[in-house]
Amino acid sequence: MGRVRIQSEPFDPGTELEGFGAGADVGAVVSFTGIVRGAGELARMEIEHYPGMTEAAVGKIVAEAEARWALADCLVIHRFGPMQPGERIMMVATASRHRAEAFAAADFVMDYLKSRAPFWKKEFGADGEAWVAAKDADEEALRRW
Amino acid sequence: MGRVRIQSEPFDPGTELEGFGAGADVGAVVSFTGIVRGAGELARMEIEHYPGMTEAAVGKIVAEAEARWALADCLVIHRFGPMQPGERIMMVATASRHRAEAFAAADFVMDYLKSRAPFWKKEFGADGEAWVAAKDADEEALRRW
Amino acid sequence: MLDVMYFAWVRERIGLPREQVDTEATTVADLVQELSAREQRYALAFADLAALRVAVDQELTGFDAPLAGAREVAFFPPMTGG
Amino acid sequence: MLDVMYFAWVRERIGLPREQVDTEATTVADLVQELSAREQRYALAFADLAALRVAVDQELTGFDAPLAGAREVAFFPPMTGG
Repeated sequence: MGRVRIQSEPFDPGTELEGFGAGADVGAVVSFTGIVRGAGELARMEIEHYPGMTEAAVGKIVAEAEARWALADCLVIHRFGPMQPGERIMMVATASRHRAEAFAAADFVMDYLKSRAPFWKKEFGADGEAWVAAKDADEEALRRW
Repeated sequence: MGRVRIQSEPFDPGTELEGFGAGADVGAVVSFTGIVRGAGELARMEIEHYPGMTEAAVGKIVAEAEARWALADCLVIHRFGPMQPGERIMMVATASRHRAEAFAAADFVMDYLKSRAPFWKKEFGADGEAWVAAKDADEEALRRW
Repeated sequence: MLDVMYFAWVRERIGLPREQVDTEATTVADLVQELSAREQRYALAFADLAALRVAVDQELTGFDAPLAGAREVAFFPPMTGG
Repeated sequence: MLDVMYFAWVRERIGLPREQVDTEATTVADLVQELSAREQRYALAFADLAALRVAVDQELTGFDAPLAGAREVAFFPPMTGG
């Protein structure tokens, strides 16, 4: 059921949400979109990933969400490559009969994408370049589930 | 900052999300869309509201969300009048620097819309018509905040 | 003169969405009693106050709320938005 | 023959994204030791294992994981997706 797209191309959340969950008796659609911050400071961000493992790891996260909550649909799009501040990095969308399920599943997928999907962000600014460090809080967030 | 639209006309979440939060240094956009369920059983739903109070009550909920979380934008669209199963009832969108804030604010606004905004749903089915009863759980959900 | 409004099944039971009421009631509870004494459709609509909510001048409040200076009172069941 | 891959700053420190390694190492830890003994750039990249993550055949695992039958081992810092 769930769908995963790992791509370098930009995407449009509006287009992706068109008809999302339609057909199933869906009462709730939640979407999250992650955007590159740092306008004015950041020249660009580059996201590296592990082709093959990325698709498998994200697919597993989506399958786990579908096992935990009754979802009519679940979509993850995650980009890699260079991006400017203001550009969309990724999105998660979930469709369910009820609000609580759609919210929880989207939140769960995001928590796992943060520290269990093989992506690495590098920032390029006026002061040079630096890999974004993982936060302890991101690892701790997984204990919620 | 926050925007509220109470209308009978359908709306398109994709269009509403276009450029949502752009300009501010936003890292996270969350949207929730509520849809009429009951395809096959429900002929239609009708939503009654209290013009004037509705706008004020929803505006207060949005203002409260903006006081609690650092939001770059917050939008609520809620329809009234007759609707078919599959049609969108309402949407909430929040934009923030960080994911947790955008999620929490959208969840908060939804909880308050459920039992503090003067809307009443009536369902028309094969067996006749009935007002949708408020759930105790909806009232209890407010204690989370 | 008070603008009194009814919504959802309260409106259906009483049979009208709003009316002007000439009243000396000092609280919402007094107004409810006055209306209930009028006709059975009011008495039926107000039979179980726990199933009702009230707004005075578009602000949710309790049945003990004073009516001094109020222009608009609305009765309705618990809300079902979202 | 093992396909060994490096990502993010591990790749930058070692200076290449992947290589074929002819090894008899039986665990990831053995492989790390073997590579670290080769050249300083490896020793530097593997200096602090707590700052590294490892995947064997595209599955996250620990440094004590066996390499029997493995075709691909990848080293990288904690992930920063989302």
